[in-house]
Amino acid sequence: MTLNTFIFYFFSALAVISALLMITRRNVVHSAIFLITALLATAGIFLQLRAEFLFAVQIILYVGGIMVLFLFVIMLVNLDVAVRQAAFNRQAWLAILMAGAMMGTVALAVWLGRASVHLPPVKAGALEPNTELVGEALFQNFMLPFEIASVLLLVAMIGAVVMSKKRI
Amino acid sequence: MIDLLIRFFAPHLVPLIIVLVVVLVLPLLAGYVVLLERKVMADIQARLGPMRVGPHGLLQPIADAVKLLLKEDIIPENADRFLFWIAPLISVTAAMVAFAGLTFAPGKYEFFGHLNTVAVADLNIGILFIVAVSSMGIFGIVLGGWASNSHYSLLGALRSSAQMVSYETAAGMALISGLLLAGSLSTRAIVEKQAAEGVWYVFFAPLAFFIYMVASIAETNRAPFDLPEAESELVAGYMTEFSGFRWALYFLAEYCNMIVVAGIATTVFLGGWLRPFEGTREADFLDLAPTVIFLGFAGYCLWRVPRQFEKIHKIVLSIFAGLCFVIAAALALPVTVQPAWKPVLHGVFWFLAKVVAYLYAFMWFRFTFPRYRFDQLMRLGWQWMIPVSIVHVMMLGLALVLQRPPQQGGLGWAWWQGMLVSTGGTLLVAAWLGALGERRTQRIAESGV
Amino acid sequence: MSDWGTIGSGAGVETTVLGADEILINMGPQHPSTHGVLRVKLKLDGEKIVSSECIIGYLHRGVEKIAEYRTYQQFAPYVDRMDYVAAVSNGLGYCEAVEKLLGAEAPPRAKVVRTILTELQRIASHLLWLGTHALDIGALTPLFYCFREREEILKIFEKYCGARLTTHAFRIGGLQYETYDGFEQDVTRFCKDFGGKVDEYEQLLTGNRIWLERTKGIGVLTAEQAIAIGATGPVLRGSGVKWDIRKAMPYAAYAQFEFDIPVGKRGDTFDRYMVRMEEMRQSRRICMQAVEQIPAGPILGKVGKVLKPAPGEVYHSIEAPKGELGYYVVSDGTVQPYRVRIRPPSFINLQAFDQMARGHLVADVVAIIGTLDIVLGEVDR
Amino acid sequence: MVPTEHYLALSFVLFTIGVIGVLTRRNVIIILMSIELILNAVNINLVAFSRHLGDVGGQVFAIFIITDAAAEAAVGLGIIIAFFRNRSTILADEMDLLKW
Repeated sequence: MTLNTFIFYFFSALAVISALLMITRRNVVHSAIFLITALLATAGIFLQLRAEFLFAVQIILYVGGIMVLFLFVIMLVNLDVAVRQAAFNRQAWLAILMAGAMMGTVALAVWLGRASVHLPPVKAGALEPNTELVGEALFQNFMLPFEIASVLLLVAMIGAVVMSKKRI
Repeated sequence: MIDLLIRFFAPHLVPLIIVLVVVLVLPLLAGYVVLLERKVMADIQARLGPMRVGPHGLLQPIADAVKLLLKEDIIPENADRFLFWIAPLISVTAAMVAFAGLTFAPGKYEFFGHLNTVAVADLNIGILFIVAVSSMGIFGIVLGGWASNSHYSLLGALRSSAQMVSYETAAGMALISGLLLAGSLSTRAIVEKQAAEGVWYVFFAPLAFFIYMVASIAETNRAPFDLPEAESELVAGYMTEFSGFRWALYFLAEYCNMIVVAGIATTVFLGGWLRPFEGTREADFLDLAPTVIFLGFAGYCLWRVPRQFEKIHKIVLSIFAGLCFVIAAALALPVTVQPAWKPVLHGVFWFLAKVVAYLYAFMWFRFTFPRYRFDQLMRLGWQWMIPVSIVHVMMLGLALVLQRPPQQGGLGWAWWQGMLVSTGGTLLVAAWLGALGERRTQRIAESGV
Repeated sequence: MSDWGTIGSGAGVETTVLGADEILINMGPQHPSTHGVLRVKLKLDGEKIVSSECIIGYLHRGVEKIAEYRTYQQFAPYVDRMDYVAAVSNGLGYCEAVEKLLGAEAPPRAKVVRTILTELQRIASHLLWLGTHALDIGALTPLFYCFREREEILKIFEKYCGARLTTHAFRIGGLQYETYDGFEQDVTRFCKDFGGKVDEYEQLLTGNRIWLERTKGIGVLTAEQAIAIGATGPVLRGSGVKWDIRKAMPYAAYAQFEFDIPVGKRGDTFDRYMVRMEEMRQSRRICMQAVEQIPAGPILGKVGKVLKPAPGEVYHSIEAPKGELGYYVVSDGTVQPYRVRIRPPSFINLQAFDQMARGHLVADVVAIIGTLDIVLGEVDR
Repeated sequence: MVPTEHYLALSFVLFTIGVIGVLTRRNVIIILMSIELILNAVNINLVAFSRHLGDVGGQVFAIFIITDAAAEAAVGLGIIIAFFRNRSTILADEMDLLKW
């Protein structure tokens, strides 16, 4: 029971609990807060997996960028009435049932086929200088996807701006 | 059981101690930075500043802290209690956790069987970690404004977070220029690279330092950009509804952010713990500078002691004088006896000296510049600061390529030639952007708003 | 000439129903930067001001009605309470108006001393304007510099007539008190280093990019609009109209001294700022000249204790720091005036607020109120 | 060393919670947030396998997923704002008109 495994179980428990709380809260801002805690917990797990660069990117991009965007929109779309309305739609129970069934079949399939998967033994400490390695990979063998991603972001920016302008 | 605990915590004991030191010293340091700011403000405005609490107002921060603790803590009616309680906490934790990445002094020291640097943690993603954690501070502000359930606090909160988000990009780009030179993210490695180079990066990329300073002022909501709480109808922006200790937390968060931002600037641009002219032997007399400064403080305090009116002021002032003497002695010891401790003490002194100098520039701007209007502030951020900082990164890349030795495809230029190219190119683009902006405002003025 | 009709009518908030997303917000009457109890109703489209309306009257004390039940001497202290920032020039205007009504004339010594005190009061009023105007726009330091100089002037007033703010320095027919010995030295000492001080303020503000961006092109008032509204003083001169009562209809001892009238070009906040700064320098120049030429002689004309002017009316106006301050005094032969109508420059300059504020952002309202330099005591009377 | 199966289990649970969130909630913003959660669960998987196989490709792909999530969130919120301005509602089951 080293510190390392303790961290993993702590963060995964935190992530699951806050994810559950996120989808059950009536107040939208509270669920946004719990999503932020879930994302921070996953960032902790990335750290535990020795992926520091991803830890930083997750916090800067996901939590510092996207969630701020979410909070801005929640505050602009300041609907107090939403809090009093029913949070779950009519087919809530049916949806949970269906989701449970789907997840059950996937879990069953993985459980049955676990013998056939031959995962090579874990190579310890293979990704030590994490940031340098990620940087090299990103700019050497993943050059094309990197450019496509930047074009994607550009398109998304323009789309978001055009859509939320009052008078185009 | 005990040795299990010790074995379990052994590798992390020194960082824990440093965390304790940082978390305890920070509020005190922030308090005295507030006093320094009020004294400098008074000096610039031809008046005296706080003189009543303690000699020359030296006990003012303690008085402020006690007052804020005892003040009534009002929660606005049907405000969101959970958010109202957690928002200041997010702000303060974000500001304090950001200290983990900073390195205060050189070298590694062996304690409890583990090598530790003089920093909370020797992260190899130092600067990235600090930027990431301090960008969490935005949530404290946004949620604070939302939770206080008043239209104007929400408006103030949205404005200050929009400002922080947009100036973070410019600050990030300016930092990238610094990191391009250093080639590593870890704060310790950056300063060691500057020591090896013998030249601080502020001389390599002065424009990046300038952009970073302006962006960091805007990011901490201060000086000419402290618009959200200064707007006529926004009164105190997101902080309006907070009172007592909660407000003190926001206040502490703002000053910790200032110290963090100053720490980053010192590490990346002003050569962290390096003494000016670290390499050259002739400038070794500078080693005595810390002791001389503190002896000066102590002398001045002693000289003022007889002039104090109340007896208690005399006692407090002499205690301060004694404190300065002790520090002066501590700093003088290594210069003469040269134990292993010298780098740590002197390193921390020079680091704090540069941080205080940087904060002095913050205060100086605050009292001499009027305030930007919000749209001018955003226009400056997006249409001038960010493009110029991106162009500077490109120009610096070009300069670094030119500085490479000929066999690696460069022209083997010296560092200052590279600096001239990068600064000159960026200034050209900046001037062109400025002229573009000027012409645009002209057109708007003519066509009538 | 643009259509005169529309210029005046814009003041009221259109009674039409608010546009889809326009909101109506209230600034004042208790507000950090409305220079007193002024309430401004702003109709906003997002951040831009669609139209605005100034609600005044919170400081109305019915000064003009009181005048009908006071003798001419008894009403003099009330006049100081109107524009409490420039009490001395209020007193000068009233005393000269009544002297005109009586047909009496203040002795030359009194005239010169009156001119010196009025010019010092103009500097003090402009200093207070500069301090608060810069503070509203965010520059914290000029306020303390301005108040340091203003303190010197108030000390001179206190030595001369015992009061700093509402001085009641003059009497109908001349002066009450002889100038204290050392008056000339104090004034010369103040004037000597004041020139450098004005340059110090300019150093802080005029070259400052942020100050230029916050004031250039803000609150533009063209010359025609200014004339149509009847704006006077620095607001009128800022729009390029060269009109100053001290030159046009010289009173007191202004004819003896030469000074020039600063005039702006575009009529925006920056031009009015430059006009007022230049006016401070000119006032200093007048004081320097006047202090050397104080003639000897009596300080009070032959006016007698009981003032019973012949029935008739008179209108006399002077150049107060805010603009043309006029007194229309009607006497019915008794000791009490039948009617004293006061033309308050701030009240009339305030009418320009709606035109100036249209299209600007809410943050500029603060700058526009500052540049109009209004004092609510004078607006509400 | 935590075995990789635990990470898979964790991401599986988070994925399920995300799907349930998408299907049951009425407020479109919560649905968007649940999609963010699903993308996040996928990221955990990727990084776990990247550490397991010692190949940095997994982490790089996780970064691409984060950029994609950012783009998707920006456009999604843009749609919500546009929709809210016209219909002043953000409840999924009230968006039942194909053309208004």
